[in-house]
Amino acid sequence: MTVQSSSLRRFFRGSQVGLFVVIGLLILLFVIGVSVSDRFATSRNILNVYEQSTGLALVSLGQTLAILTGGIDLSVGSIISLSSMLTSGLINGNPSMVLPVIAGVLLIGIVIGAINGGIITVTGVHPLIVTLGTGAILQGITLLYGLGPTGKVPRGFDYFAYGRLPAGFSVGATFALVVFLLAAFLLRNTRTGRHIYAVGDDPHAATLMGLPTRRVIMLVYILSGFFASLTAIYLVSRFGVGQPYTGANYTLSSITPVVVGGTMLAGGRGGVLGTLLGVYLVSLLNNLLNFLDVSTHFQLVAQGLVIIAAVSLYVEKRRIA
Amino acid sequence: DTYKGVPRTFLFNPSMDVCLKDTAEYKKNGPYVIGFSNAGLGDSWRVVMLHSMEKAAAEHKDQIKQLLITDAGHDDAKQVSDIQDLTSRGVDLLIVSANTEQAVDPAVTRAMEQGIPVVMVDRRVSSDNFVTFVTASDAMMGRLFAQWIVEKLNGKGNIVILGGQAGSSPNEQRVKAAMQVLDQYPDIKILDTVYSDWSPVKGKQVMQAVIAKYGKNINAVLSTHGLQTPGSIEAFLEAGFKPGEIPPHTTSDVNGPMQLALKNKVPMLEVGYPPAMGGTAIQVALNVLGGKKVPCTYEINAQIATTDGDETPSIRPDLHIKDMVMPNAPPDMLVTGGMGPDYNPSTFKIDYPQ
Amino acid sequence: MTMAKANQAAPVPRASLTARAPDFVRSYGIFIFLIAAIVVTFAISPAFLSGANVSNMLMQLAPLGIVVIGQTFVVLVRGLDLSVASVMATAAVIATSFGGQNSDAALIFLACIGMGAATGLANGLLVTKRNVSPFLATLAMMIVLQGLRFAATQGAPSGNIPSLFRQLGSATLSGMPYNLLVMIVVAILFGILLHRSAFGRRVYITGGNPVTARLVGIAADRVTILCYVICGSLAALAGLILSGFVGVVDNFVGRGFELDSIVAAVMGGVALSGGRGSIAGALAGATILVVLSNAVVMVGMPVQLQIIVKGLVIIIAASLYVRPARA
Amino acid sequence: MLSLKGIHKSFPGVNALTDMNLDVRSGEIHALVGENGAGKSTLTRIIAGVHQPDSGELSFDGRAVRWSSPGEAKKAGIHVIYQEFVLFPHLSVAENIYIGHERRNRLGFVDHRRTRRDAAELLARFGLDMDPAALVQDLSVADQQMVEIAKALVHDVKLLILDEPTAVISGPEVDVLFRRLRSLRDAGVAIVYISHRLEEIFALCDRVTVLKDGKYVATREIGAVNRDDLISLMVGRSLSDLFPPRRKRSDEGEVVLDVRGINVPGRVHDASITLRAGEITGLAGMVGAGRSELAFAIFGALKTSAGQVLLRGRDISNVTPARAIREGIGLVTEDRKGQGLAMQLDIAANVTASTISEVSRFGLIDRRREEEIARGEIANFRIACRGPATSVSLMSGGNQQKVIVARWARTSTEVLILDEPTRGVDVGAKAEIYRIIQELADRGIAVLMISSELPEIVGMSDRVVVMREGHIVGELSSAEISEEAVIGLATHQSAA
Ligand SMILES: Nc1ncnc2c1ncn2[C@@H]1O[C@H](COP(=O)(O)OP(=O)(O)OP(=O)(O)O)[C@@H](O)[C@H]1O
Ligand SMILES: Nc1ncnc2c1ncn2[C@@H]1O[C@H](COP(=O)(O)OP(=O)(O)OP(=O)(O)O)[C@@H](O)[C@H]1O
Ligand SMILES: [Mg+2]
Ligand SMILES: [Mg+2]
Repeated sequence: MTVQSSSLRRFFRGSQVGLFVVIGLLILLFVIGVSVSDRFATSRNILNVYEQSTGLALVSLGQTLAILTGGIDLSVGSIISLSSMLTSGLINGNPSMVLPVIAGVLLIGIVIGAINGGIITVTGVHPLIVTLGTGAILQGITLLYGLGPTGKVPRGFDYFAYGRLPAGFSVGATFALVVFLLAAFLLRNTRTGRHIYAVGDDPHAATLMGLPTRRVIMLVYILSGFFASLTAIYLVSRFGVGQPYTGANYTLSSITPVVVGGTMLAGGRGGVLGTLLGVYLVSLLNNLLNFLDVSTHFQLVAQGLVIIAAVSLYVEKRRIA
Repeated sequence: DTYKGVPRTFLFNPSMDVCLKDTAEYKKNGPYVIGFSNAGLGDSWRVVMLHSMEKAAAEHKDQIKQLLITDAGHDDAKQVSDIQDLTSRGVDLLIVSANTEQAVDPAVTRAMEQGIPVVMVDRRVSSDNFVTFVTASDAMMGRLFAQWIVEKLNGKGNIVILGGQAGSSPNEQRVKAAMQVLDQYPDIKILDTVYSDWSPVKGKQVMQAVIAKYGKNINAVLSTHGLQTPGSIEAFLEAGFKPGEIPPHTTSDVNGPMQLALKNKVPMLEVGYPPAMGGTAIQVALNVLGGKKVPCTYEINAQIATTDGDETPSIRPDLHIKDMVMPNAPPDMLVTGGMGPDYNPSTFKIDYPQ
Repeated sequence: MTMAKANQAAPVPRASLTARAPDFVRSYGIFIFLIAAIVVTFAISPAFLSGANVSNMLMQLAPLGIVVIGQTFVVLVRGLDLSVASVMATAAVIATSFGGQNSDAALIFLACIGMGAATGLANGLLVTKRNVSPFLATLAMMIVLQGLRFAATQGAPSGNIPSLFRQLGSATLSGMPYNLLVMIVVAILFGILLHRSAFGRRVYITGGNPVTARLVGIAADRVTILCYVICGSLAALAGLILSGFVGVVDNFVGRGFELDSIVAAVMGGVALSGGRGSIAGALAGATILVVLSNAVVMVGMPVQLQIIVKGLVIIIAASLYVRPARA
Repeated sequence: MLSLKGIHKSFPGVNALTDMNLDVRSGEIHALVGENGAGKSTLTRIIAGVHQPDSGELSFDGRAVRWSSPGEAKKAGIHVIYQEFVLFPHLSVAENIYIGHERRNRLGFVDHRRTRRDAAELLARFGLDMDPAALVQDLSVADQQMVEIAKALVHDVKLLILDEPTAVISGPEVDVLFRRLRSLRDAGVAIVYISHRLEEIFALCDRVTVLKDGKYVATREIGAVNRDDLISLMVGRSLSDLFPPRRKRSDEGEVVLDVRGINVPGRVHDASITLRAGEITGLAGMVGAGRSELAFAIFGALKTSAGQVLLRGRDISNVTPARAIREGIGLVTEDRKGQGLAMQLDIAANVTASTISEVSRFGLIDRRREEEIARGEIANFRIACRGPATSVSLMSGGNQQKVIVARWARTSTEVLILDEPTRGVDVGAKAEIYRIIQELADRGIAVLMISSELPEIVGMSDRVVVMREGHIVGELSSAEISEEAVIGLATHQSAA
């Protein structure tokens, strides 16, 4: 038997092909960039793009996990906003508070995620609706905490966002990269990782197989909450303060790289490496559009079209009729 | 007659110290590449501001090689990236309209540290790490709105605050300044603070509910901008208020509320927040690159107008709403843009150096 | 025949009352919930049920209701449409880009519906022919449409709305808003279409099981596309009506309607997994949202609590509908 | 090993089990039989912890237990092969086999290589030629069922329950399965075996428990009952003839459908077949032979790359299903839930699904007419239900099947294709479906009946066509039909 050809076919049918789609698009954008400006391909610009990807990367990682189980987390934006307010509000310029507050805020992300997961598993309401609801609740709580930018962080807190490692690699983006690689490894090589895929593929079957379906769902929302809080800490580092609407844009934008990277919204297929490339694609596209001098209006059109183009490449053939 | 209002310095001059900045270190030979990082578009005010900037750039083609414009879509993260990208593209000077005061601060500070002068327009960053700030004052708007209402009501009455978006900086700053004034008058009661998200539609919806609840007990509406004011006036009309019965409203810039005020005899105060500051920013930018001394803050005079007979001791504008309004123009038109009579934002096109 | 007794194979015992209770809650929970919300608010603030305020709420219900009806069609075929708000804003922009004369009304109406239908068609084609997930397809369309709108108006839409639409959007006939009449007509027409017509049946079968639909000879793709077209067209109609609510356009007329309409449909028992739900339920969901946003102002709740209450209500109302899946 | 006493379980509107008793010993294969909807699967799910009984006692391995989740029952050593697949289509065969019992290395990480190796070994023991790295969604249903069975053997089970495991597999696979089950029994495992194929019960099981209407009827040593006893225990009366009496046909009907050399890439190769009016043509073959694809291709649900389909001389190749239906062709698919029914709709809507425009006037559905039709079919097919407005999702498999057959019987005026029409259907219902098929043929419809059940093929067909690996390999005339002849053609190994 031609094991080779069949594994090749599998390779192209499986989640892996997503990576090639995105890599292809990345290369395409890069070529366009190089042809329009000689400042585009400078290491300075590319390292900037790398740095700019950090926030989206962190939040999309959690989102990927939720989507892999066939769910979605629309509360990430509000979690980010609340966490960012708490981070700078509680630290309030006091260096000795930095570590305890970071730990506390991450814990809050975890607790919120657990609440999301709990409501989803107990009520059976679709995650889209549940997280939309908790997102609203959290936004309200955020505004109770403060109506405007609150608190401040000590100097040096911006190291996460702006710090550069040797050779100019951004600290935050490199951290995100490492976390992604770790997540990819764990997803592939731990039981829980495999169970995430199984639950997303068929939650009913997963329950019948005795897999800890509820625990898995709890876990992904906990992680999604955790990474949203981590994103908030990053944003406070980048902005110097927490604000009540800081995360709002991330709710929908965190989904784009996931899907562009080949993870199916239906669950069970895809992976975090695709998401990482999706994040790079989004960052590079934004950067390129800034170089292209397209009118801002057409930038929106271009973004929409790139999304459509990317996901249209994942068409699955329908067997019957 | 003697002036009976509150001290004018308090009302009209938010920054009391006059300061000038030496910009010799930024002096450079032209023609220049100037970058503009815009917070976003989305309402007509911001469009007109952008157009006034393009117009000014077109008028200085000899000195400006390129005006590079990015749009952050009201997203802090994108604006920080935009500023980095503009820096990567090698601009000589950055004009920034910050989406939020604090979030964009580190990026602006970094640009300055790299030796790129930054001129803020419309919305500044929280630190002083920029060369100068071209603005009209949110705080002043808030104070004027509040003082006028207080005086209209003789220090006693119930008001409703119709805000923009809860938590957004222009709204919060205007409301905060207004509260400083209102807090001094114990007989002024705030019935409710509601939010329109800067939308006339939402403004009308919330005001309908507020009117249903308080009816004629509402003595004035403090609206933090003109975008939502027409929704409120419409809500009063629909609730059966006759012309002359609608309580005083505040507004700014937008044609529609002024049209409504004249038609329905609504006492009104307009404090402009002129989008023409976009063009001013270009002038200031050229001054900076020419090494000239510039003021630390470049305050554009706001046009202030009231409906006839609605002047108060503190607020006696030279301008009347009936002279400002453009009766046959569309209601969403901005009357404070300074773009000339033929200007239409939808069709505006100018050959600025791109 | 000797097998006469075979039809006793499965006994049909009478359902016990306790077994019925959850069914009852599932079928009428949303209405009970709605009534409870009204009673509580009325107790706190009697002005809530004043004629004027009821009229206000009805006027606010109409545009959302019309969008929700369209959204229901899409959700029934396992989709969802995030582009409705963008369609609404575009319709409002179109409404002002003619001369503002009543004589333009027909033209405006056709242009808007055409734009909505075209957007729906694009959504539908992406979803069926390219197999793009509805969430993403409509999200991308939302962005594209916004870009086109901005490009056309430079971001500053401007102009007058014909007084006919102003009437339609904000006038009342002795307390009964005209726009509500429009919504009622739309609800009846599309209610008949969905619940009584052959097309409606095809919608339910397609949503319930697209493979079965194709195998029983239903052009499932065409049905799905039509649902998106209906949704886009109704969103455009709603945008037109909403633009008449206040005579001023802004770029974001209808902002928030995309999520609100989905939430309303789900609260009203329309299943996101497709094939289940009704227009009456969905409208009840929309009514809850409108009553809620009015009630929180009437009881004088601070804005923060308003948002929190909305979130809670969404979750609670939606959980009334969850059916345990047959194992 | 397992003992149930006085188990009650009701669902909204249905008492699925009342006062149910069951005793299963280790080292026996215990058959569970009963009509569709008798409660066999419900019982299974209670034993496995999917449902909790409303009352009654469940004891396992000598202890009274009450599972709160399937996971708990699994941990205790109960494994179930459910009536519907419990597989993850986008995971590999190997991963499916070991899901929940992942092979791990010393560091505790999943060992993919070992997973594949062990899976390959296991599959080889079954004599299955399957790539352990293949995705389950790419397998035929038969192979999927074999994966299900293989899954049961990867860990120590004390109790193994199989709910109609042979519905989608045939000949050789069944033999493999039976051999495995016997050796498990000999190793002391308790096995519960559910099937509607009575011959399997007699071939495999040691004892049999009969259920009827959710109630316990009797438990017997297998040697102490014969087929007729069992049937009368199940249906409460005897059923002498499963198959309707063969009519003598005076002449050959005219050719209605002429399929000439059609090709479905990778699945069907150069297949030709003719169907005649009034004739039942059996299409036999091992599962996976490509019969369903041939049916889909005729029906227009799969594209053909070559060949022609002629209906009374007119070319209808590559039409849509909608057109095929208009031409009077019907197709009862093998996958009830996935392809046959709109589960959330009621009987009436499902029966008329393929003729919506027929029951509507001016585009509006005539609900009264529709219900009338449904009531007629309910009576005609003896569908057990509360009425035309019963949701099909609440019905048992056999009754669901009747709804589908009823639908297509109404619309097929020329050709009716039935793909495994009695899969998962109890004897009583089977007999009725056979009677209906015969009636339809008598009306002059050309019937193509795909089946993997040899007795059914032999008992019903006027003519048998046999497929193997996508090719039509032979045809047996009425006189030549016998189980041996069919098997011979279907399994004939090519020289290579
Ligand atoms: N989750 C459920 N909700 C409602 N009714 C159910 C549920 N599960 C089973 N039933 C009903 O319980 C009865 C017994 O069903 P069950 O599936 O156990 O029958 P079965 O003996 O396995 O039939 P078959 O031979 O067709 O598989 C049927 O009337 C069925 O409709
Ligand atoms: N590669 C595949 N991917 C998805 N589905 C498949 C695949 N191969 C077969 N199927 C489906 O599985 C079912 C059974 O097909 P199978 O390969 O067993 O052939 P068959 O001879 O048609 O089967 P049967 O004997 O059950 O009628 C059919 O519905 C078929 O369409
Ligand atoms: Mg069963
Ligand atoms: Mg088959």
